[in-house]
Amino acid sequence: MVGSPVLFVAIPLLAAFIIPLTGMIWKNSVRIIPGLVLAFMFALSISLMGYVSEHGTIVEVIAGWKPPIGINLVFSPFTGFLTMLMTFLGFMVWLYSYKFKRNVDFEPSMKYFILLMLLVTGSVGIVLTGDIFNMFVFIEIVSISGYGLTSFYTRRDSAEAAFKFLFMGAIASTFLLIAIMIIYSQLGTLNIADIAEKMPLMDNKLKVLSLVFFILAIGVEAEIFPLNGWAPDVYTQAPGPIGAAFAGIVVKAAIYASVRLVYTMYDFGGAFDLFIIIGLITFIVAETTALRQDRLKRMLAYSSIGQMGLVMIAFGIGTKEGVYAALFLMFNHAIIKSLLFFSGSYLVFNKKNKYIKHVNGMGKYLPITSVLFTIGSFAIIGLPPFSGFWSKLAVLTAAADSKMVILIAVILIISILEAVYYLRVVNRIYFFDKKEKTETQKPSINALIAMICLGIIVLVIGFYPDLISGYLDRAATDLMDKGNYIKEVLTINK
Amino acid sequence: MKIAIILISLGILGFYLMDIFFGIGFGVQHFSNGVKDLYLSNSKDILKVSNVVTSIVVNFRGFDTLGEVTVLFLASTALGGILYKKRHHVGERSVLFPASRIVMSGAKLLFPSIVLLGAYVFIHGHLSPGGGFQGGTIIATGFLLMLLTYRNYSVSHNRLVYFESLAGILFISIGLVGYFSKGSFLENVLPVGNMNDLFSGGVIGIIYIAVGFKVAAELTGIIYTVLHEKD
Amino acid sequence: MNIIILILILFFLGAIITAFSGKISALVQDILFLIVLVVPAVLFFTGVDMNTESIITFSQAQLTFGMTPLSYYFSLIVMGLAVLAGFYTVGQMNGKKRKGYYYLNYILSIGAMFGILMSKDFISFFIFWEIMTWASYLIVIYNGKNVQKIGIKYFVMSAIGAYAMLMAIVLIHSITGSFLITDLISEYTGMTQGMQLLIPALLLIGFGVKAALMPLHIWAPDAYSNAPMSYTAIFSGALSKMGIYGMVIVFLSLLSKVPEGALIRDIVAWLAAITAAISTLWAIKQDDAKRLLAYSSIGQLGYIIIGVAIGTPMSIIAGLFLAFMHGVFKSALFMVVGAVEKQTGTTDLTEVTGLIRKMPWTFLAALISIIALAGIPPLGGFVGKWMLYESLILSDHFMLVILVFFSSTAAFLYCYKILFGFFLGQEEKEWAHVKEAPAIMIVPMVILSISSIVLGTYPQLILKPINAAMMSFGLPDTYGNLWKESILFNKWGNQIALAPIMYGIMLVFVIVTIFLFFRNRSRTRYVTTKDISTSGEIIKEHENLTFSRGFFQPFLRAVEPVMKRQIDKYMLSFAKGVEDLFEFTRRIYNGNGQTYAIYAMIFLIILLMFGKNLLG
Amino acid sequence: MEKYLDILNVAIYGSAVLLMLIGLYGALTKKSLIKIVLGLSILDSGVHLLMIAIGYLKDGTAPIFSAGNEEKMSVMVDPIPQALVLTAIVIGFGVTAVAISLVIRLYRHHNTLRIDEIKKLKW
Repeated sequence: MVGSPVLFVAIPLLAAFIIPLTGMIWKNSVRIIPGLVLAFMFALSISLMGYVSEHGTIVEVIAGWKPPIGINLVFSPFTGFLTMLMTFLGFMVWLYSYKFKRNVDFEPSMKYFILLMLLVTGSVGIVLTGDIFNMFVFIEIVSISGYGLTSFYTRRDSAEAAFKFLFMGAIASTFLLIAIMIIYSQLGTLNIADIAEKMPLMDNKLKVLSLVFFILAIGVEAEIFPLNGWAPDVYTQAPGPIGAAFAGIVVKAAIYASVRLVYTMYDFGGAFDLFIIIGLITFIVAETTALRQDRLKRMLAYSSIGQMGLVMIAFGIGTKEGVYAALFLMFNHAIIKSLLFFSGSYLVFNKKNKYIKHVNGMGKYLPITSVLFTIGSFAIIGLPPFSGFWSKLAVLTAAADSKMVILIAVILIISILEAVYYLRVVNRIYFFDKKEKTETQKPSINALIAMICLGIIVLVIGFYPDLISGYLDRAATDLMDKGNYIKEVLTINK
Repeated sequence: MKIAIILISLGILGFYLMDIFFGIGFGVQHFSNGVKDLYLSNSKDILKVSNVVTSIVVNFRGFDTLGEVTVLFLASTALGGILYKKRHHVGERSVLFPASRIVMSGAKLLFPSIVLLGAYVFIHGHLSPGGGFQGGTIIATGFLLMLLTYRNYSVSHNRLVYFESLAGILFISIGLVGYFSKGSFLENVLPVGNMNDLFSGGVIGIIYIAVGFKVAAELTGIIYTVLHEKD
Repeated sequence: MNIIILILILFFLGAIITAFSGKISALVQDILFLIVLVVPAVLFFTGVDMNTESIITFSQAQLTFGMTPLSYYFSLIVMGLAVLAGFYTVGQMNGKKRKGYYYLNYILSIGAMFGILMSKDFISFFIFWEIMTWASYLIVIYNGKNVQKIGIKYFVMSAIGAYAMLMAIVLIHSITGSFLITDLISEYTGMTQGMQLLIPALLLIGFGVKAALMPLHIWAPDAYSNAPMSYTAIFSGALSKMGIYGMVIVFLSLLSKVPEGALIRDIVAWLAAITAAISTLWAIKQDDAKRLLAYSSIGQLGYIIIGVAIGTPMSIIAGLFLAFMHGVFKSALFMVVGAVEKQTGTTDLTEVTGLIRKMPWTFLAALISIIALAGIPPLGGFVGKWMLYESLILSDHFMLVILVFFSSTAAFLYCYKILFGFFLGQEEKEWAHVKEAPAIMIVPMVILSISSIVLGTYPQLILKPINAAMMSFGLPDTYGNLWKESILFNKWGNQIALAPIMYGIMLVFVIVTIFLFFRNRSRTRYVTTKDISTSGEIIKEHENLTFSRGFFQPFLRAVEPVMKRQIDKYMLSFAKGVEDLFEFTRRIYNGNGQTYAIYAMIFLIILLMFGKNLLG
Repeated sequence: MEKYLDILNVAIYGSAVLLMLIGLYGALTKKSLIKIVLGLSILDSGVHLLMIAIGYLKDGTAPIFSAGNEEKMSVMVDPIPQALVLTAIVIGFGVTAVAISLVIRLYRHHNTLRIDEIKKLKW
């Protein structure tokens, strides 16, 4: 083994504590060290994925105590895949924002990068941890760095968005604690595998109610329908790359948490139906709301919420194909939505309120950015040969295999709306005349590299989906096999 | 109307919560093979730490504590970011009146003993109730007292950063030492000593001291930042 | 490397290279564009046969490529038109903006059509279908006019069709466990009755959109007329045929096998007949040549669909034959309109007049194509229409015959209108400067017109591949016995060549022409068009005597009630209503953080109260 | 004995739940941002109380071994909720600190503390 999952948490935290010191000596270090750390995390995740695919799941215990006693980190094909995705995106976000707002002073930029790094770390922690309370701690790490990052720009209305986020987040964390305590009071353990094993012992009523609290608490971060009022505001007001980080990293972690609950911890068949219902409502409301947006980032935000609804639906199908499709969707959504946020922020750079009409005629001024935005739009609509098509196909195939004909119809009808609002923007980029004479900002070279990387991934996966389908397949198998998870965590010999 | 909806939903929520917790019952243990007994016995037999809560916080669930420390660090970082102003905007501290002489003298008198108490609490965290968080908070209240009392009492920002960072680095370094020497993050690498001794529990004491310093520095930093906020 | 894959790669790489080669020089770009169109066509006709098959395996799906007789037939249309329209395009696009963009999407859509035809499984079929859709969408909005309205309308309708098809595809996969078209065909009869109806219906919606079948046609007039004419030739000539191609598969290999299929076939046939009739009326009403031809295309596609849907061997021959012919003459007509547009700057029939002397070749192409379109004997359209009528009558679809006959006759009206509007009538000063279009645009038109004549004379040139295609669907070998099938052929002997009669007619025609020419040569004089239309009165400047204004008013007044109800308007108002509804849903997010928290509480309460029922 | 337990039941859990409801009520109905933050803190305290209460064992002692009670493991109250509540309190503090700083920012930006007047971002 080349490394250990615990380094995903230890190294970034170490770096976060070191950065304030090195920043006093060498100012650029506050920007470079986070990048190095994120690159290290990505490399580590790749090397561990290689190990995992040969030797099976890594269960790493903390402080030398075997699972139920100690906290453990589980690096399985499933969690490893998400880790890889998140760290990659984290690195991309760093790369994109390396020269971001150079005019901002030293101290905020230090805070920005520390918060960004810990946002990624927290999300990775949520995914890797095998302990329910530890998950709560990581969720809070993610939330607090999220609040900080959202209100990074002092001149925008960002504090308002952050406060809404905090309001919801605080309520959510309260109910998360209640749910954890209900489970603890009944089973006397906090380890997910242990809980899953003992779950049949629990009183049915308490089981239902605790799951309800869990859904409320995690649903806030997962942006499910009535709990996602904060999300569009945050996406709009946070710096552009942070929108991508939220869509690509934080939400993924929250979805992971809810999936882990339903697939591993609880043994309700009905929970899958709940997933489908919630996902469907979220999908419909978000996509219909996105149709009438007049601000670009808000539109992207609602679209992102809608896609998460689709992911929930795919997980709710409950078969291996469904999980495969959901993971594929998560992957695609992370890449594509980041691409859209990255390129979209340059299209409406420095514009007040970021109206969609500001993109008019940008195709002439920012050709590469516009092309990338177009590729992203086409991909997220699900047009072949871009990557979005394969995931949409996977979702529909999975739904069809479970005989959910009406579900397919609804997904497809709503997808048409999605196509409409994205194409409206693309049409504006190329076929409308730019009215006002405001200056446009050319993307800096690092931002361009990040966008092009993502664009290439979209194209490559579109032409050759098998590049990741092996990972997805193993991940789906891993998630479906609940017994194996319990066995691997509880019988680790250390 | 809105209030009515809220009240009704709160009523229903309250009913369900009471229902749940009455069902659970007070002072009853529902599980037989939980981790509680394992913690108690391991703490006594292996770690030789008398305060089981401390051994849980620092060792068994030390990862939580690392996260917790990070949350505090994040809070102070985020706070700094949120309330950031360019240097020349920094205003006076918003203490309206200077305190009376009695308060000033009393504060001066109390401050060292408060810090000492805090230090005592976190150093003895593994023996008696208390620990790094509690001690750190106590120290921070000492600084709060000074900041409230003296209009121009200032804490060196850089010094806070040093404490904060070094304490954090110490925590993680101990963890990494455990990882590299024993193969598990935060694993105890020092001899555990005898129960109820000051030098018992291996790295637990050191970690709690680091936590204490870190919490004290961070809370002081947070208080300092907020107090310096003025329109 | 398999040759089909090679051709596809050539198309797609070539498209991208062509798009960017504009940076080097415009000439290089044009040449590259033609190379990318011609080389695959040559490769295809020399290298591909029925045995070539290649499989690309993905974990999710297996893409199988190969050729069937049917797809060979349609490839003839696509490849031929693509090359001809390609040359025309080079002429038309000369000096226009965004050439790279246009060439890219042109080649992409051709490649996608080729891909559709070569697909043996539904996934690659759908992939290329969608590539074709967005490539053509990007061309439809190429002009930048009414982008948000026309473009989005086209895309939404296409998406409805494509998603209906996708739904059918995943349903098929869930039942048969495979995406192969042959697997669907073999397992179709064993499905439940609901699926037996649902799957073809969904597929037909998908194909019907591209073939502009009645309630799904609303995108077509706008999209056809908004795209540059050089692409509309492809759009109407080849791209719409993809819908026909799919329909042939659905009708012949699925619906003909189950008794319930008759219902869907009748519905589609009736819809197609109504499409033909109403769009013909609409075509008559148009004053813009592009829109006129767009409606005319919809009507013609209606005939083709009727032929395919009825499903007797002869009607299928008729439909497929008409599909080819429509590709030939309608492309030529769109090219004519494009040439006129390029030279005069407008396509308004009431403005442009008297071009006959200025653009003689264009006129010739228009004349021949219109004769073919109207179905007048010596040309190709006649053969197809004859067989269609005959098959309808023989299969007792008398009401359909009446409708088709009506629209076919009414088609004469708009045929005349376009011929007269552009080329005849008085010569106005405004158009005195107009010259003939460049040769590169003329040649494709003329080639197409000549092929109309040839195909009218030697229909077996394409009846052979049609017959091969039909035999592959298990229909009897009609080619050898064709003279028994249709009166048209068996009256004239046991071979299909209508050549002797045609040559006879032509010979007489030519002789008479020569005779008249020589006899009257000495008396030839230049007649200004004003002379004939004023009866000696002196015309004032403001009086427009082209007659192309307000053509056929009495007729249109008579059919007014039929045309009042436009599906287009209903659909648009529906779309608007939906959008207004969504305007309401976004009010949920009212901006107050506290309200969001209250939503959360209500959500919690609902889950608490009903969670037990749901989770069980 | 049952009755005694019941009274404690009501007293401890009831007060914890009541604290939570008060906190929620404040957070959901009060218009002032400061009061909302206060409400959230009260909500937090209620949960912390609940957590501690769940760990209690009847007639239990503190989970600290001293020279005399090394064998009395079975009567010790559950130490885990206490450890958890420590973490939860610190996290709650962090959130409150961030919330307060956001309130300060909002006041600076909008010159008001009424939440229903701070809704520039909507729809």
